[in-house]
Amino acid sequence: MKKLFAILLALVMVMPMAACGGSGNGNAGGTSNAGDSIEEELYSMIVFTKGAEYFNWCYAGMRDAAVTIGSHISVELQGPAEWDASLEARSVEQVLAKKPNGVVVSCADEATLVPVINKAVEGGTPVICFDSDSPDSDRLAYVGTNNFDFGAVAGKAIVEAIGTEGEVAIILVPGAVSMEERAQGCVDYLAEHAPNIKVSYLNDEGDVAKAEQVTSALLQSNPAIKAVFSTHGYGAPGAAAAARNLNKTDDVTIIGSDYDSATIELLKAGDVDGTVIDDPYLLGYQAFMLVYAAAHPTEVQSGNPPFGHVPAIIYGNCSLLTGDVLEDPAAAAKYENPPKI
Amino acid sequence: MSLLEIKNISKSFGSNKVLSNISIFLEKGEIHSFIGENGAGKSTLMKIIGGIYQADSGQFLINGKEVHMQNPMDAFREGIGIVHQELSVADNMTVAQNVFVNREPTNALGFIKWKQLNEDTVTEFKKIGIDIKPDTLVKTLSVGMQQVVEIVKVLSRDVKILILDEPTSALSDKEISNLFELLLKLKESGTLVIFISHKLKEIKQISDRVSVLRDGNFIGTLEKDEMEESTIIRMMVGREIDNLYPPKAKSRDGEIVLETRRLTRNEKYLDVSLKIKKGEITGMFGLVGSGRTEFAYSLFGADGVDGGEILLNGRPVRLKSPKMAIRYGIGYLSEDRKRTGLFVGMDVKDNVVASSLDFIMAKLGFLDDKKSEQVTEEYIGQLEIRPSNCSSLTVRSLSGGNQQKVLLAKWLAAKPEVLIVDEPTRGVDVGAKCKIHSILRALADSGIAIIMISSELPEILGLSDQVAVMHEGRLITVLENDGLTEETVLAHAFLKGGDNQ
Amino acid sequence: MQKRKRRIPVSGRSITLIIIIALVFGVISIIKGELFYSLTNISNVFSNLSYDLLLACGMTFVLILGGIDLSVGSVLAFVGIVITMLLNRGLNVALAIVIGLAVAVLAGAINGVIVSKFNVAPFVATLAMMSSLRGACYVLTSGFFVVGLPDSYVAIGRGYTLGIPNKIIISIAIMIFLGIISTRSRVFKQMFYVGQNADAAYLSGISSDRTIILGYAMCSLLAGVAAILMTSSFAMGQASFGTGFEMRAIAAAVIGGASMNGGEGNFVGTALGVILVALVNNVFIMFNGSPNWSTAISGIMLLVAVAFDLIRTRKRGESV
Amino acid sequence: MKKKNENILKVFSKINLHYLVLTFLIIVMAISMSMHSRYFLTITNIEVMVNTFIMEAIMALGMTMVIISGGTDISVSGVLPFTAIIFAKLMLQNVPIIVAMLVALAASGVIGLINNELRRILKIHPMVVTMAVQLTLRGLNLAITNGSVISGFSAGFQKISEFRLFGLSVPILVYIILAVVFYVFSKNHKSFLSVYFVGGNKEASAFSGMNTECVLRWVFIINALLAGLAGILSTTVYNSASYSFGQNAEMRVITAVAIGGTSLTHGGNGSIAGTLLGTLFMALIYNSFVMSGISTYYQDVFTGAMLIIAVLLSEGTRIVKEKSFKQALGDS
Repeated sequence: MKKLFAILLALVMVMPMAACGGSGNGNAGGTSNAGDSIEEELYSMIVFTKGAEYFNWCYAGMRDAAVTIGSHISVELQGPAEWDASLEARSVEQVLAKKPNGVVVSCADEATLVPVINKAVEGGTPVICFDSDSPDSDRLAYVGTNNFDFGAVAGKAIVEAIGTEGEVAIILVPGAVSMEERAQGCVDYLAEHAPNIKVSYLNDEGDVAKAEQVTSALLQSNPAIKAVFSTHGYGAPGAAAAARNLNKTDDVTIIGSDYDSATIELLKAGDVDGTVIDDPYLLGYQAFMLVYAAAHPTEVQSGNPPFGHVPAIIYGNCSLLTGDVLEDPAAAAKYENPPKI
Repeated sequence: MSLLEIKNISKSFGSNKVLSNISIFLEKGEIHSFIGENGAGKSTLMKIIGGIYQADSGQFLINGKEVHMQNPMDAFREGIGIVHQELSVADNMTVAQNVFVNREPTNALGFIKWKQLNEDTVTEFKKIGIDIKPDTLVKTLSVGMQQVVEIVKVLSRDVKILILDEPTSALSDKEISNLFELLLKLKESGTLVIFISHKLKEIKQISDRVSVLRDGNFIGTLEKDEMEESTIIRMMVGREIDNLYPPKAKSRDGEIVLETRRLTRNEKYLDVSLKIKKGEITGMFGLVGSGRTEFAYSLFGADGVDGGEILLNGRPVRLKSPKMAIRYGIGYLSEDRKRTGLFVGMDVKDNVVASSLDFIMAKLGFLDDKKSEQVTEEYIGQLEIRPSNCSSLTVRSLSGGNQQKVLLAKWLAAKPEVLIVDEPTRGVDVGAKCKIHSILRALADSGIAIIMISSELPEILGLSDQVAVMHEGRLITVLENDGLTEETVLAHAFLKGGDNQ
Repeated sequence: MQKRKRRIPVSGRSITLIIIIALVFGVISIIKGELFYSLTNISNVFSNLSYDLLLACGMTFVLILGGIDLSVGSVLAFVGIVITMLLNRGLNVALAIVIGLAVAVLAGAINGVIVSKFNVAPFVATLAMMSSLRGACYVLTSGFFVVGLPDSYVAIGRGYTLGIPNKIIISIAIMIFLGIISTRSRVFKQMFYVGQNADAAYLSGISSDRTIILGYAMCSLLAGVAAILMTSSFAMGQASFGTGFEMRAIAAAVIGGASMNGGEGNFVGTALGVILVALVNNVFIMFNGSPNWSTAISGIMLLVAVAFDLIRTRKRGESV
Repeated sequence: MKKKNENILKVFSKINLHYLVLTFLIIVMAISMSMHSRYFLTITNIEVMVNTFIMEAIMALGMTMVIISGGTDISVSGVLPFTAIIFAKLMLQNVPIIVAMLVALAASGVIGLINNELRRILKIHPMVVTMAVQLTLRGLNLAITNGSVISGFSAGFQKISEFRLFGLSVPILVYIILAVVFYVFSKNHKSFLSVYFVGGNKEASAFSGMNTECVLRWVFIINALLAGLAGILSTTVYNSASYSFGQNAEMRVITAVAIGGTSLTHGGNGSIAGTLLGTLFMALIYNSFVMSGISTYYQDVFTGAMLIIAVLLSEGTRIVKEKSFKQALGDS
């Protein structure tokens, strides 16, 4: 019996702490300035696979953008750890209940979030999509990279590396729109500039170990594979490991996607030959600026009243990051010091 | 025309034949006992009558017309009720729910009428003179009481044919006598009662006729006046067993190995002071709930003590766990072999060495396979465990008697100084029983002190050198067993102890 | 069910597996030839399955005890994070590894205590541990990779000894160790008793609680070793490492003949189970199977293996 | 002395400490949250809170039944998307919605049946079987959708997600009905009682003339049907169907059930009432973390801790109710 009551007591203590510990979390300048004339504003970023380094960069951009507006702005990062569109839709719904002044969201798939996004916009909360779009929804704007171009960059890099002959493996997680677009972009480019190159696909379930497993199996069974293009961040390290096991690091060109501390190291080591990058930090930054603009209408005639005017689509450009770029410490510095969040 | 006619029933599991064309007539309003060694096929026959197994060949006639029973439900419809040897109550449910399982009083939509359910339950228990709260969880009842619930469950469907498969093994004498009164009532009202037990005394006491099975064959039926224990046993075993019990201890002056001083466990037993001598068998008689098993648990370190002390060879010891007790040379053969004794899924060898792993150890915590092999073979031989090549068979595949022997072997292998045996022959057939008795005596002669807990008075009297009588958590008295009679013991148990139930 | 006992426990299930594996291997070798049975490919398959192998063997301990451990994947990730973070802060490699393994053992011990002392369902207890540790990983790293590890550490996973990948050597070493344990060790034997009938074990003087705690600790320890191999060979720690590994481990162990009811299971079988799954995955890719289906493999394999075994035992009239 | 003990037991079997504490916790959380955020106790948030855990809530009802019957079913997270996809595909073929629903449900029912038959024939633990089925289904879902999300239903279909009765959305209405039905049945209906019996002592139930296999079959089928229903509802709510739906749902569901005090070790112990509380508790936790803006990273840690504490609590009550191991041995 005593034990039970002890537990009970512990709980009573835990709960309020958990509930109140939150205040000010993810806050730009500290909201604790009570009596401040400017009223608090909250902007939420919602992502799938929360915790992915890519989204951390995005969030960092958003946060810093918020700081430039002022200390009365607080921002937060929400979303499921799983790649589950329905779960993400729920997160959006929950966030909306907090009546945020604006929401920026990267959609796990283009359809599932439509209802909730529309609901938000009807309810007067501006919604901006970033990274992964939901074109059929009423979202005000999309900031992101054209994933087809993204893939094309990879394709270009591959052709430069291996010429117009040989085979290429593309690592992706089936169903992940952004990845499939990137893959398609790459395939299209190859079809145009190197029609003889044959392409095969690998599913690594977004897991590094699995990526190593499948890539090495393929490289082994099919020596004709000259290049591997991973359409997401975790693929490259796996593929690099695979090539290393078969000591094919020099014979196989590995092109990754996005940058994270691991990929950077591999680039410098030469295990990965290049990675296609956009600028997640900038995406986050711009997404916030857009949603803020949408939340604060000006005299300017707006394309989508009652919200402030925002352009429908902004494409960030994407480029190839290679090891030799990182020779220059100044350039490397940006990538090597991920933002603390 | 007899109520139930069994016509050349045969049944075999896989290769081995369990019943070979059995034919018996069972009359209305009689108490008909079945007896036979374990594996003789009694339980199988009953399960077939109860519709749980189907016979390979042969037929049943009830009042002359043939009946086919594919499952228990069919049997119930024919008015056959069976109380199983192993408890078949769901202990997570209430008494009422258990009694009326699967035929709860419901309305048209299948919703249960709780009020009626509970009332009916109370009335059913009233019939056998027990009043009980219908909404108590069965798991909070004693095993004996659970058995009663089981019986009431069957009686509550008005049965024409009532089968009781060793109903008394878990009951206290009081509960047993209640049960017997009830059976006689039922008999009067024309019910056919089929009664299975290993206790010859009981069988003689209540049955009108007794049929004997051996190795799946029907040996014969005895009328009341022909029921001589010797005759029955001969028919069962197929040979004479002239002397049921081994001789008593040769010398009574071994030194005291184990002594308890005012040992107390709250709500279990109180102020038990007992001296156990080398080379003797101390019988511990008491009803279920008299605190004897609980006392044994404390001696074995499986349960703590709240007062008093235990002295081993004169030195006081604190036994914190069975592990420790075994180190000190105390063994405890538990009463419920399936639940707390054996590892039925593992082979005989593993079971035999279970509590003596330390002894058969080579260096560095590694086990010596050869040695455990030897040990096992040794005891298989000594205890005549059958089949004799069973060392690598799973215990599950052995008969009850042999399982019990394996359990005994486990404790012999541990080389105890003091061996506590709790109901060593429960549910064991006469042949195995004798064997176990003589082994116990042999052990005692080899200088081991044995405490034998049993609720079978004949066994106690037949085997033990001194008899400790426990009642309601108190040690009533310790009697020297020379020419001790059941009456004296019972007198102590009830009169001195005071029967305040 | 009667089973003969040998010095090295090779259950009937193992025989089934060996047959299947042999079949698969033979057929593919004929079709794919050199590509498949070349040393590089084999050594590849093996070095890639080392993680699964370790986790599955750990799981075997727990299954024998009649339990289950859902937390192995999270333990792997957490230990990986702990070690890499320590190294990243410039701690001595050996020390970091020791601390990491200690953390692993601790996690397992906690599981064991909750299961044995407070008799909480293993599924629930380890489920709680699973989500707690996974959460902790993200709390520690907020999702960023942990990199900047000393080469001496990286060498553990990437290096070769006598031309054999360290991963393989380490896994083999551990397998041998487990092999010895499983034939002769007293403690290991006791795990079977406890798994079979905890009450009887207790009354036979076996301290069930300690055995259980030990079993869970072993399970986590092996997960910790896997963590070292993984983080070192990828030269990074990551919060999402080992997601979903627990299911793969359980599947492999069960394919290998472990039973959820406890008291059954052996490492030979488990290892064979892991190998079989890895082999099939490998084959699957060699024939460019649709990536969509690769997830389904272990599920189907599990059913097939169990069914196959059932048929075999039925034939021998062993069952029931 | 015994008498007193009996009385204590009596009291405990009457009032359930575990539920009391759980309710108490829920209240404490609710209060501290409403103090923390002014949006917490708004109608919208309450609705959101329910919506965000509604699918798990529905599945939890079935899962409770399965666990009481002494099994577990972790295939639900495969069945949910599977059914959603079938339903969606049919809708795109302009199959009348009712037909589509029935077909999809039937499909899920079949999966349930398969679960049970595999369990029965292969004689292996339900957990293993359902795990295999889950893995297989996840692959299947991927294969039949090629990983792409299915959407673009008729405008009429979208009406369903907007439909409100007393301001309650379809899933909530469905859940309320199911919850009531399950509660009433679990308390008073013969059928559910037999589930408790099978969970408590399978052999005994069989001896009592109960068709245990039949009971188990329906338990698994109904559970799968509920998962399927959740899948269909998801499709209506999100107006799309994707293989990604319902990831790790089984863990969330089982967590809710376990927090509700249904024992995974001892079949036959547990109740729908407990599960309702457990579900509410989980919904509250998820909502609280978003509301309070605490990094959801802590959510997993917290949920884990809560799970253990809750289960310790229920085991605690269970033991007080029964007696500890040694006593239990002692009285035999």
